[in-house]
Amino acid sequence: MSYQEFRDIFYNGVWKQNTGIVQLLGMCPILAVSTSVVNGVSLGLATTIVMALSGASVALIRQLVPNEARIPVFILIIAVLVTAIQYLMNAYLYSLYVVLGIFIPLIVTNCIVLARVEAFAAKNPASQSAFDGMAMGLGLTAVLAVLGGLREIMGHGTLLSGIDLALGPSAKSLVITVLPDYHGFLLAILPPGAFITLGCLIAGKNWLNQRTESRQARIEPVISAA
Amino acid sequence: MRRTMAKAALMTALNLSAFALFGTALLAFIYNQTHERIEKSVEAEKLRLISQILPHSLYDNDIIKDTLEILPDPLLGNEGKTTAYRARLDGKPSVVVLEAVAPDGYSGKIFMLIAIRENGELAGVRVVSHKETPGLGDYIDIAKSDWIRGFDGKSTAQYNDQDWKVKKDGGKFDYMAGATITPRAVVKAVHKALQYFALHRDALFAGGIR
Amino acid sequence: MRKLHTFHGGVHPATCKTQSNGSPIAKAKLPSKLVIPLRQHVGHSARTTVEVGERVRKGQIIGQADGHVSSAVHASTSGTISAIGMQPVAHPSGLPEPCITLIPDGLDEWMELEPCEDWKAVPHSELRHRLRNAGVVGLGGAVFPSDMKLYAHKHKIKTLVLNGAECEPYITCDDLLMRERAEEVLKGAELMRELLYADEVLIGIEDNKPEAIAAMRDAAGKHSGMEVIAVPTIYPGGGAKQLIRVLTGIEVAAGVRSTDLGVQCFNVGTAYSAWRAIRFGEPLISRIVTVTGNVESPQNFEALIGMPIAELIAQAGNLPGTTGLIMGGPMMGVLLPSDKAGVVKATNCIIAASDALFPPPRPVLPCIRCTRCADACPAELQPQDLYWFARAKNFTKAEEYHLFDCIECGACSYVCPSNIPLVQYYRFAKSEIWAQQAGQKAADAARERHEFRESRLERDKREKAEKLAAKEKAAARSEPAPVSDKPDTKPQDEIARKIQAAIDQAKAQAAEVKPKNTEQLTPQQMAEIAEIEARRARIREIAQASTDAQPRE
Amino acid sequence: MLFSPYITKPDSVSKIMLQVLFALIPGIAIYVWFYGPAILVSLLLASLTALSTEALMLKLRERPIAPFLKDNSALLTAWLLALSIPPLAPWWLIVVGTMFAIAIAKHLYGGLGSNPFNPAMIGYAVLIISFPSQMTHWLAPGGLGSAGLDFQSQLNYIFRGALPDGLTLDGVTMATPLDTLKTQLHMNGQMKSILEMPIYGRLAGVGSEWVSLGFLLGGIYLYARRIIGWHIPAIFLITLFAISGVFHLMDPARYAGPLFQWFSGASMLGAFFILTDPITSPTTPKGRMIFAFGAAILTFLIRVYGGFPDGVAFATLLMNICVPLIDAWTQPAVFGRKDER
Amino acid sequence: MLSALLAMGAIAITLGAVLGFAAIRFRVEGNPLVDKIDAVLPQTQCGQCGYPGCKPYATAIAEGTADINLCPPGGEEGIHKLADLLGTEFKPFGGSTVPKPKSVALIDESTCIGCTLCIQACPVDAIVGAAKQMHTVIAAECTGCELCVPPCPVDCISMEPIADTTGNWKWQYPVYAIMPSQTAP
Repeated sequence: MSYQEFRDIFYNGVWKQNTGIVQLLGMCPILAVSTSVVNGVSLGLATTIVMALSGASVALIRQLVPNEARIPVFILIIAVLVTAIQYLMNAYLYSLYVVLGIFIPLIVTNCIVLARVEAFAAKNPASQSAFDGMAMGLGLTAVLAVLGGLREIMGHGTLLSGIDLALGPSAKSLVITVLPDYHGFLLAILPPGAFITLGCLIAGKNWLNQRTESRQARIEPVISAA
Repeated sequence: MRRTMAKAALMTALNLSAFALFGTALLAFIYNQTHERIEKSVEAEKLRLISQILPHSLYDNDIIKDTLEILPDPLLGNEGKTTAYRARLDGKPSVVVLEAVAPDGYSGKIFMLIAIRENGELAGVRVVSHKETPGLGDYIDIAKSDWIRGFDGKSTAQYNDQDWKVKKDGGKFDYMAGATITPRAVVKAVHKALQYFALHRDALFAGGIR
Repeated sequence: MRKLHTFHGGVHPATCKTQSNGSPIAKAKLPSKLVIPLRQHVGHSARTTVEVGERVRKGQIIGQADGHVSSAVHASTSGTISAIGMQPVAHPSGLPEPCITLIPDGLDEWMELEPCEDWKAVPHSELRHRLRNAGVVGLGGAVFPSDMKLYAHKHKIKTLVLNGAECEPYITCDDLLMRERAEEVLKGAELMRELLYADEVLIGIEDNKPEAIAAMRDAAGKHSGMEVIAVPTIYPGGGAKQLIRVLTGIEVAAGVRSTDLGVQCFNVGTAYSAWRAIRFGEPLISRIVTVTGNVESPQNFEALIGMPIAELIAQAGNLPGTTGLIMGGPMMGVLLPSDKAGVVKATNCIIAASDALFPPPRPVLPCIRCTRCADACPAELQPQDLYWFARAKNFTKAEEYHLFDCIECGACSYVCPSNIPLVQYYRFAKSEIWAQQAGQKAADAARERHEFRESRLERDKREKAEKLAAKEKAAARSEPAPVSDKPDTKPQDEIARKIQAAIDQAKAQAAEVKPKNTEQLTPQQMAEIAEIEARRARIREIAQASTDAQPRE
Repeated sequence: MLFSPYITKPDSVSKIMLQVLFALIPGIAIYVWFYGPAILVSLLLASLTALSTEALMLKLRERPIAPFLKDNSALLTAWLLALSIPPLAPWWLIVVGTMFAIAIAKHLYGGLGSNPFNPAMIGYAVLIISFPSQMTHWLAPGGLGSAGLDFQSQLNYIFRGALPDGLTLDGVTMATPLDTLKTQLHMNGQMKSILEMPIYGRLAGVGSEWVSLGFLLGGIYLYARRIIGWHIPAIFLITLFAISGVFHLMDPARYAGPLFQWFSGASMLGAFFILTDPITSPTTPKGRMIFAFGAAILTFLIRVYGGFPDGVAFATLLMNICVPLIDAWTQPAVFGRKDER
Repeated sequence: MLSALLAMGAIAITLGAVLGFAAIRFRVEGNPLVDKIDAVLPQTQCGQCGYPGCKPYATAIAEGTADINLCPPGGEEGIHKLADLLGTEFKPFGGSTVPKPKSVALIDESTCIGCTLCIQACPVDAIVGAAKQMHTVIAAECTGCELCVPPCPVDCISMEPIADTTGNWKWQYPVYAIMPSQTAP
């Protein structure tokens, strides 16, 4: 329960094992809902909540579940959480619910949720598991935000459009028009645009990693020589 | 061996069902807590769409309740039963909202809501869903362009049959260069809906059409 | 007129043959020394039969065929053996191989030869034996021992194909041989036909050698069942598989013996050498070598095996601007790492390369899958795919796409618009696969041996325990078991003491200046010791060579 | 000089690509004759964009620039793309398309030789998906539009988006004959009366049919020079002819005849220049035939039932995906192993 | 509400029973992965990995108790193969394990005292000889494991690297300059 432990979990979830651009899990919602920042972040946060809660629940009950019923029980827990969130969104964030539509129930089948539950929550205590789920979810949300932002700017020339769906009509003033009089680059909004942009994001991350690696490699001998 | 197998099966079954029952109970509880609110949200959404083409000043009745079932009609292009919403002001009929389908969009059907005042004038038209080429035919959507507002206030009295066409075909309606099929379909469908209204006007506001 | 078949692909590089085929075969002058590799053929290296300092006469065996697939090596002239050891040879690696260095005495004194007038009376097995002892191997480049190829096993050989196509540019040694010694070539063919019981002899010569065709046709008139056939000039029409295909329509796949399909193929030069070996008893101590390219007077030499290539080039006249020496033709030849190496039985041509003749390669671009290579490939492979697999080191896939059917003719590289060294990739992939297979075989053998050892130890332990149990049982029956375990420890002490003594003795021995007790040894023992010494020396030498070789990589 | 063979045929990627560019010239010349010189502006713009994008990408990828710029492959991509989009398109359209084709469709996949999709067609697909309206304004051939545009006005429109006073875009442009046919059929027009419209000529569209003939000529030149094989163009055209012929015979009122399919749209350009791109087409003879067959069927289906004006580009891209599979399935028997399968 | 509970409960009981039954009925015995790993290992049986032979090491890898980078005779190539097989990432050799050139043992026959200790150490029976007789290594069978070196009381065994010969020489991977102007002198 040390600070270092939580820091490692956070770093792992948000950057090192990022679900969106490293593990490439749950591609279907990532590609489908990342047409705008608001859509992406909304689904990302919904997934984060599910992941944190499912992590905690599974960690709590892991001793009670026999091995052969492990996966059905985990899925059951995730499905219950997702359905609960779906009801709540339907009731309180109806317009956003309409936009995200099918992708909310699809969180159940988002393999990243089950993957983390299997890989982490089934072996760790509840607080760590909840934190891991949250970190992973935030990593996913971050990717969805960047992806959605890029696609929105390229496709529509705006940012945060549709924020009124989440925060109410008064938030409409938050919408930023990045490129006025923009023709719109439709490809960015369409599924191929999602693939291409995600590919560029992955490339960008790999490039960053390589750069830090080569930098470290360059520094090390100097240190050892000194 | 057989014993352990049966035992393992029983244990797993009990475990799984315990979780299932707990989960189901939890969900049932949440559902009970939220379903009223969900129904309200659904209604509000419908109302929101209708209210876009139906100014609040024009009615004081509960239009969600004051509905009428419409049977398939070639003039409306609907293939199944649809609902017409009737707006009344001080008990007098003011506007009817019809659901119409333009079957000949560039890539499939275009679903619309058409609000017609009792005098035959269009109060407003909105496209509910369509599959037109993005960026090309989708300017019929209010989210993309104001083109659809061009119908506001038009009626068969104002424009004769020849005028209910896009300008390229000699009519009065604008269109965006390069994409004429979509507006053609929409104009045609609106025109037909007005014709339908003219035929069934009284029935629409009264009991119903058989 | 015989109906000729065609093979897929092929290319038409400039033939460049007129430079060297204008003058008759010249006899190369006796060189200052001869470097004769012990392995100039496919198979096992020959075993040395001479010692340093020994005088040998021309034609004397200096290396005896060793093993099933092997061939003898002879002194190319009379002289003294000056060295036996590792020397650079005509091999692309530049690695040394065991060679015998012979300093000619200038007398060129033949040993007694055993001519054979009536070879038809000699049994076939004896003829084959003589060919093996005469060191006759395929002179077309494959250098497979000919005696082995002249045995039909149980197959009925219908056609003996004599390969005079000589499709590689620049090379004219077979052309000149056929022009000047057609009669003896055909007598050799007659001998081969006899050994193979073949029905017909088809001699394929590319139609750009009209003089050779005429000479051979003239000579063939005296033999029955021999036909000289002009085949279209196309590279690699002189490849054995391709020539067999053109003349008979039969396709011999990789890994298939042509005798299984009723055909056998020999180079015209081999036929000539076989004839000389049987009729006159002359071993294969010289061959015709085309020396061309960047030299003063390109021509064909009859050169002694072992003649240093530098001296051969000098006899044709060195020219400035030579950038390297190619053994073989420009399509399949080997760039020689050293001109010190001697002419071997496979040396059909030496080209002095210059930038004017062979411009440096143009920049390599990525493959654009244009399939010009596939159109040119005589083996009907998909070189672009093989290249891709070889480059990605995906060897399983390369094998699946029939990498080993590639004959490395170079037609694909020749036509490649991206200038990719395709053949080099195939060679790389092939040698990697061979190494892998060898490694796998060794690992399997090691596993098997290890498992056998484990089971043996297990068995020994069990047997020992059983024996002990039986003993104890017997002891228990007769008398009480001994209480102390002293008898067990004593022998162990004894053993340790003995070992220590032996160690001391060995150390003392090792410290002594004269390490070996060389007195009172039988000659046999001495020979054994010498052999052990030689083996050790060789291993050290190999080890040394490899450590020397390390920095090169 | 390190490995055998030490001699090579004096052939190069650069020369092959140059021949293909050369073979495009008759078609381009006819294009200019009918539609004015606007296409030359597109070609120039595309070429410049392609070369500079190529250089930039090579630099980013730390590859030598000169040998790759000289291979002419970027130029070929640029020309094919420029020929597939309306000449009177705003300048940024061709620039965006070419940049996408070179940077993303070619270099992100590994550059020359590694791109699975035809870069020019990717560029086209991106443009038609993203800017459908701009992509449907084709210049009317000389004498057909309500007014002709001189070169100055064409340039003015391309770079500044301004048309001379009193002219609308609809006046000087029109949909392609293929597109018009589809639209008219959609509007319940009759095939016979549609084909009597002034934009239809002897074989297909006025002007465009001659451009197609020009590309056919170039294609025959390429075949004569053995730059391309016969398999892809022949099978593509024959299949397209056959399938459109069958449909035409079944219902002449709804399906145009095979010659119309041949000489309208990008059929000829596709058959000889686009589908034959060696990098993105199969390498085995049988594979090439399957590839061309599939492309023809898809082209026809997209033209008749699809939502886009022409089908060649998408048919090409869809068949490009299948190339590795086709190649793996159609490996020819090798020398001496013909009875093994 | 009640119907939902009943339905879910019934489904869960049935599926749970099936699962419990299947878990016992289809249990997999043994581990085929061990053989696959063993096939990749070089079979030198040298024990440098800390396990008494290749098979025990393979078992340890399969169980997840050993790292894949402990086999010096397999070289980096071997680690790559193991990483591919197990779907893990490549790891460079650990601190103490360093790959060496492939070698064979050579017994200096003049010093050998015939103590048979090396014969007992050889895991593949590649040393022949009898007590008080000179021993020799069958080079073709020697895996270069070096296990015979430490037991020798007179230090007469040395490891000789296998040299490059024309027999085991390999064609190199073609390396060429894309831009000759940069590399040509």
